[in-house]
Amino acid sequence: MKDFLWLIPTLPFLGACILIISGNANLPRRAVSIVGCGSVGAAAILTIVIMIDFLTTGQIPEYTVIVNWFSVDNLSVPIALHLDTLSLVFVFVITFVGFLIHVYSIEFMHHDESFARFFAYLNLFVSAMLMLVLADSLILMYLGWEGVGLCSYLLIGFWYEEEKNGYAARKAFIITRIGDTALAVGLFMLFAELGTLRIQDILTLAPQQWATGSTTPVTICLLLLGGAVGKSAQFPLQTWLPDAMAGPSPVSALIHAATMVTAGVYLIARMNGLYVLAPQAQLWVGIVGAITLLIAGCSALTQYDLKRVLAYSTISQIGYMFLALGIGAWSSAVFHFMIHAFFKALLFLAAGAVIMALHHEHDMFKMGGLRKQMPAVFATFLIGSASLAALPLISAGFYSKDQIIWLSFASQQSNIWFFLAAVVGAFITAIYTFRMVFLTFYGEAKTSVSHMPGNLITQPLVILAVLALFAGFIELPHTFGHVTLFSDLFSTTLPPVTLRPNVESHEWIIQTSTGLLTLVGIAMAYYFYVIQPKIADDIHASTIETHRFWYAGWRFDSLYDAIIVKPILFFARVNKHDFIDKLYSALVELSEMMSALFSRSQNGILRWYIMGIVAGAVIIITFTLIITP
Amino acid sequence: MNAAIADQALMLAGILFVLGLISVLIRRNIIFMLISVEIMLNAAGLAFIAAGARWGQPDGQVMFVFILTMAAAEVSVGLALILQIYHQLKTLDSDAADKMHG
Amino acid sequence: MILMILILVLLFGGIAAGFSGRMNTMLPRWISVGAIAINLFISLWMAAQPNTNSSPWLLQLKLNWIPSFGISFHLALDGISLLMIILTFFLGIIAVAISWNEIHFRVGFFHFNLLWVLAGITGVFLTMDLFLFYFFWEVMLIPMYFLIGIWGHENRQYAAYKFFIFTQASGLLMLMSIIALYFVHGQATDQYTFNYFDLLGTSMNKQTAQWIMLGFLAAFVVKLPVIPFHTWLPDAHTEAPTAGSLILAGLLLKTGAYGLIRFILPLFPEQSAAIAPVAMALGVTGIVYGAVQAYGQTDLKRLIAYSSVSHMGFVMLGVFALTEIALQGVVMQMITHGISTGALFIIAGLLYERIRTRDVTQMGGFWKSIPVASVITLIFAMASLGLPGLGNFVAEFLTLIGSWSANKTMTLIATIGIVFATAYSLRIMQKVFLGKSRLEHHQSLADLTARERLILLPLVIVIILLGVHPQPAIDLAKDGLQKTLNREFQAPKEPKIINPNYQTLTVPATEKGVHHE
Amino acid sequence: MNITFIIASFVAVLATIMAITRYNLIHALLYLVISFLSIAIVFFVLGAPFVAALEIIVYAGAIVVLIIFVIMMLNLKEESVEQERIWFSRKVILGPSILSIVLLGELIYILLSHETTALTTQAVDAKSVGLSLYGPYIIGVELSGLLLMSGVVGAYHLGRQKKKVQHRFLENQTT
Repeated sequence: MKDFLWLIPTLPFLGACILIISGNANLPRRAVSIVGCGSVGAAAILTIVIMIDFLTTGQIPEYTVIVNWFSVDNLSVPIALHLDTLSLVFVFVITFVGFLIHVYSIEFMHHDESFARFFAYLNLFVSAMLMLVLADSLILMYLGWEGVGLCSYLLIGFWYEEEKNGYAARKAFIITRIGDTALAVGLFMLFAELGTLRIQDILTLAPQQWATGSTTPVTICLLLLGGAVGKSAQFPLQTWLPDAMAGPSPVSALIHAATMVTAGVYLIARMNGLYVLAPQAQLWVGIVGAITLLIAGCSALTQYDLKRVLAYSTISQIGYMFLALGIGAWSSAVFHFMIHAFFKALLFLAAGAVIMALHHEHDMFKMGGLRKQMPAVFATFLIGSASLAALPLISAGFYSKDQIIWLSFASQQSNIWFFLAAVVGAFITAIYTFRMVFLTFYGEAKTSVSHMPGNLITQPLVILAVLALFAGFIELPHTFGHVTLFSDLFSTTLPPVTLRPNVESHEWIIQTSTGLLTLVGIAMAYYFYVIQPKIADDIHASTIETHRFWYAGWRFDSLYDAIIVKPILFFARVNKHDFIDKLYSALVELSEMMSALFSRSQNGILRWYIMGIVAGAVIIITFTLIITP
Repeated sequence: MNAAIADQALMLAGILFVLGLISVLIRRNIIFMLISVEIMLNAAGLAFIAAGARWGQPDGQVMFVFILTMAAAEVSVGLALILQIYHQLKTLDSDAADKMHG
Repeated sequence: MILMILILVLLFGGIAAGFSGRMNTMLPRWISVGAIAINLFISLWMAAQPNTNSSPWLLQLKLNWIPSFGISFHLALDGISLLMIILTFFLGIIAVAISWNEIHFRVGFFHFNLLWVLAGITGVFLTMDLFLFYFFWEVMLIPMYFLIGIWGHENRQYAAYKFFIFTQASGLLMLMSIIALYFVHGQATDQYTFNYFDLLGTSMNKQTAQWIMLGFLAAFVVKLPVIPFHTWLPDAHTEAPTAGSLILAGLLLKTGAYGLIRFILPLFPEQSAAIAPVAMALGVTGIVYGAVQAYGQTDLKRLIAYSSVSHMGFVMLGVFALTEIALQGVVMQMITHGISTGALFIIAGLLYERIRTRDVTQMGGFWKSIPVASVITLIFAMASLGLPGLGNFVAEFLTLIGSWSANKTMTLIATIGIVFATAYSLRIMQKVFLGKSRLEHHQSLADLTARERLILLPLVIVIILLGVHPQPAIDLAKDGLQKTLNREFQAPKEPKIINPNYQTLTVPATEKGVHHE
Repeated sequence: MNITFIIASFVAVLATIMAITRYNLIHALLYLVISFLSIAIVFFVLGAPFVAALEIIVYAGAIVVLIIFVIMMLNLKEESVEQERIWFSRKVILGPSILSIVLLGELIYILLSHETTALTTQAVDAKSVGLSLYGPYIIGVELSGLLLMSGVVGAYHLGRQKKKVQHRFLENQTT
């Protein structure tokens, strides 16, 4: 099947091309939907075929060289794809979830006049994302990396007539670009040190070249981490993601929850061989994850906008993945990525359905009571929330997150702070998730429902809900079933986690206690927002400052604005007319001044000229006298 | 007759020249300026004569003749110019003729 | 002979266009298109020929001009020149096409100037005699002065004057250096010649070489332009008519870059290595400063002009990195910047034709009215910020990765400069195409006409093609660059038929003072 | 020292000072004549009688008379004397005088700083002057003739009263 590998990214790309080129021809919506969804669907089917092929035969296409992109001197960049189990998981999520979201979009975007444009962008995105995860060389990956950035920009600013959407899009692009700069510099360094940018070559060459913990791999890994941090909206570059919610909900689901933002996770997981050589850098991955999951969780607690809660929760969950990567729990990170893609896409899509039903109302405090009015959406949303909050035993999210929490306790590379962060994070997650559920679906109805979602919306929701419930069972902990179907996939591609000695016995204690903590969190949310809403108000009133601080995302925006954006803008505005030009203008003015000065001596008065002659004579004679005594 | 006279005559030439020069510089009337130029030319001639006498050569006097010729020509042209200026500007003020200022 | 024809076609085409302008306003346009198209065809045909000989020189022509001073009419073509002249003719046709409706008066003279500028540029890219080089350098300057000064926007006189003085002053410094080199070489070898190949490897003391190089450098960095000599560029670009901006940005700036590669590096290898840190620092400053300046502008053409300053910083960085990868990046940058910035200028010109303003604060929300133009602008804005898949990425990436080994700090700053590039590129999109439509109710904005699409489409195709398959261009430039770096630049052997398909005409040098190879 | 020389010098200097300080042109010219006459005496003392005669004839005679004619042609009135008085202010005199006197000082310094060997001045008679003029200086004489000729032509051309005084470029502005 490997001969068809190249079709997977190409099909959506062709779809995008068709839609762009026929952009003016006003294709009927049906045709657009067929092209848009069909291309991604075909890619998804191909993926599943390859997956089945792999699962049955255990064989996987290594890579296929398609064409030479460019080669100069010793730098040679082929356009080549590489598929292993890691990329396979990503490809599966991208194509499959992508397909579901495409289907959902048909109905969601039905009334939008730029229907074709939307699908063109979406297809382009899927193609670029597939390129990112399938790329054999880091430059090709960079192509996908920037390509998804472009699509993210275009889709956040999709409703461009609203000026602030454009600004949000631009912010997203620029901030991720800052991360990309670090990534690019990392590539330069890798090339300078190893002379190749082929991922597999790097992974084989690196251990031969460098000793563990030497400066070069650490620097490179930190630079790559910079790229990952930008793309995955981690601390300190997390500020763009909440604003990115300006895009349509399917976009948030696909790009800003399921796929693109996890590109950083992919990058680090892909370069695992390097990070193994650079434990210090890996520690930083964990630190970034831990900090992010806490600050984003706190911010999520205070949001009013339904989609912003989800955005912060996405940041927080990706923080978990980073934490997992940081402690060497590679496969757990990927596992959590997959499960997260399912439930977060589900949540965004369901939220989109809610928002659409309520005339684009985003404020949760103006919703309520939707439980009865939109039962299907409620059910799926609840399942997604349960998974997000890691409701013990029955939700997929429990299994993936629990694994991370357990390993943050047990892993050799972890420490107590990581563990605490993970546990506290889990507790916060439970609270804000169910705060959201209760505010939206319980209580009295505050806004009337105008539009009931149709089949094309509910069916993807149901499929995702099923996955969000049951996908977790492919990987069960030792204490409960002990299934390792998922982590077995990575036996060759990702290094296993090393546990501290004699910790296995604690596993059930930790699982039980975090499970309980989650339940307590849910109960608290129920108490505050359903039974005694006054208490929530009181807490809100008494901690108004903290609330505002968290609400504004820990004021990172203001900070960056003040220390980076404002000075540069100030300089650009003040210097609009270019001070260097002033130097030349000064030169011109000087000559003009001299000219004016000398022309004043040319005053037309005869006697003045004679005076000049006399003065000249005096001066010359004086000089002569002085020189020749 | 001795050498001292030649030196003193040169000094006299210098004094007369400077007097003429001062006059050129301080008078605004063009005719006065012309007269002053004559004084200066004359002083120059005197210097030549003194030098000629000093060395006992005729060249000094030859030069004086040339200067004389030049002075005559200059005066005639100069006076014609003065007439024109007076007709054009209705004044003899040399400062009025400053059309060439920069 | 073919090389001579390339120049003569343009010169005579220019004269014909100039005279025919009295009869008919359409005639000069067709004559120009015809003349350039012939050249484009010839140059593409040359590019399609395989290079069978070992020397990087594909073609050459040498005629005596003023033998008593060692001046010859010496043209030669290698891969770099070939790429440059293809770019010249390609953008030349587009420049004529874009002026089709824009230029209303003195049409004949306009096309005369246009073709003569192109002839000068072609000459600069081809000539291998320093005196002739200076001659062509001036030939391209004066018609450009007229192009800006006569058909420009409101402040054209000032801009034309500024452009002329900057380039002329620096050009004179170069002339001084050329003459100094002539004499230094003459005194050392008793062979007074302006021939490039003879002057290569002239032995001179360090101090002299340093000063002579600075003279050359002056002309090239002003043309490029490198900060702090860039201030003529925003004015000239802004005030020039669209075709003028296109040729300025697309071609004239490239002559500076070309000069750096062709003259500075081979003639003064030690000195250029010595000056490299300073030059790279200037380049990097230009990248960041130009980008920040671009962000602060409200005049669309000025914004694009500053982006040129920023992009040309990469050229400076790459040239003085002195690695093959970086130099390849520079060559790519020359081509892709010509296309992408040229296209942005065209779009600015088209917008100006429609709404009579270049002020971005008066624009906004045009996407709805002119979607095709918007998409095309988007593509070129993305090219400008270095999106992979478009030509500029290859250029910038090669430049940076090649410069990394030469100077890490500089490369790091240059890479950060790309973030600023993102900011100003997106600003174009934001201010012009996104947001609420700022058109008045009675105003309407027509989308691109068929002619305009025909102009922009080739540019789009080429920029994408260069992004996904740059290898042909890289291969063409490869030989010349390698030779430049390895200092084994040698004159093409003669008299020998270099390519069986076309003959090289060489007049044997008989007079004294003309050097025999 | 020759008494004649000294007296003549004094008269010359005094007369010149008087000439250049007069407000009335005619008075000034009369003093100028005195100055020329005394210089003629100096020439005589220096042993150049021919030149002394020329000085009287050409300078004191022809040139001064020419100037007087012009003054008469201009028909200057009383107010021109007033005008001179106004123009002749101390402020105007001071700067140029200082400058010129510095020049004079330098000249005299140069004269005095050179020790002259005692050489008697000799009388040079008109014959030797004539021989020089028409011998080695013949070119000079011819050029002088040319100069005088051009002086005559120039004076005629410039002195002629033209019908139109304006330059042709200025015509459009007035008419």
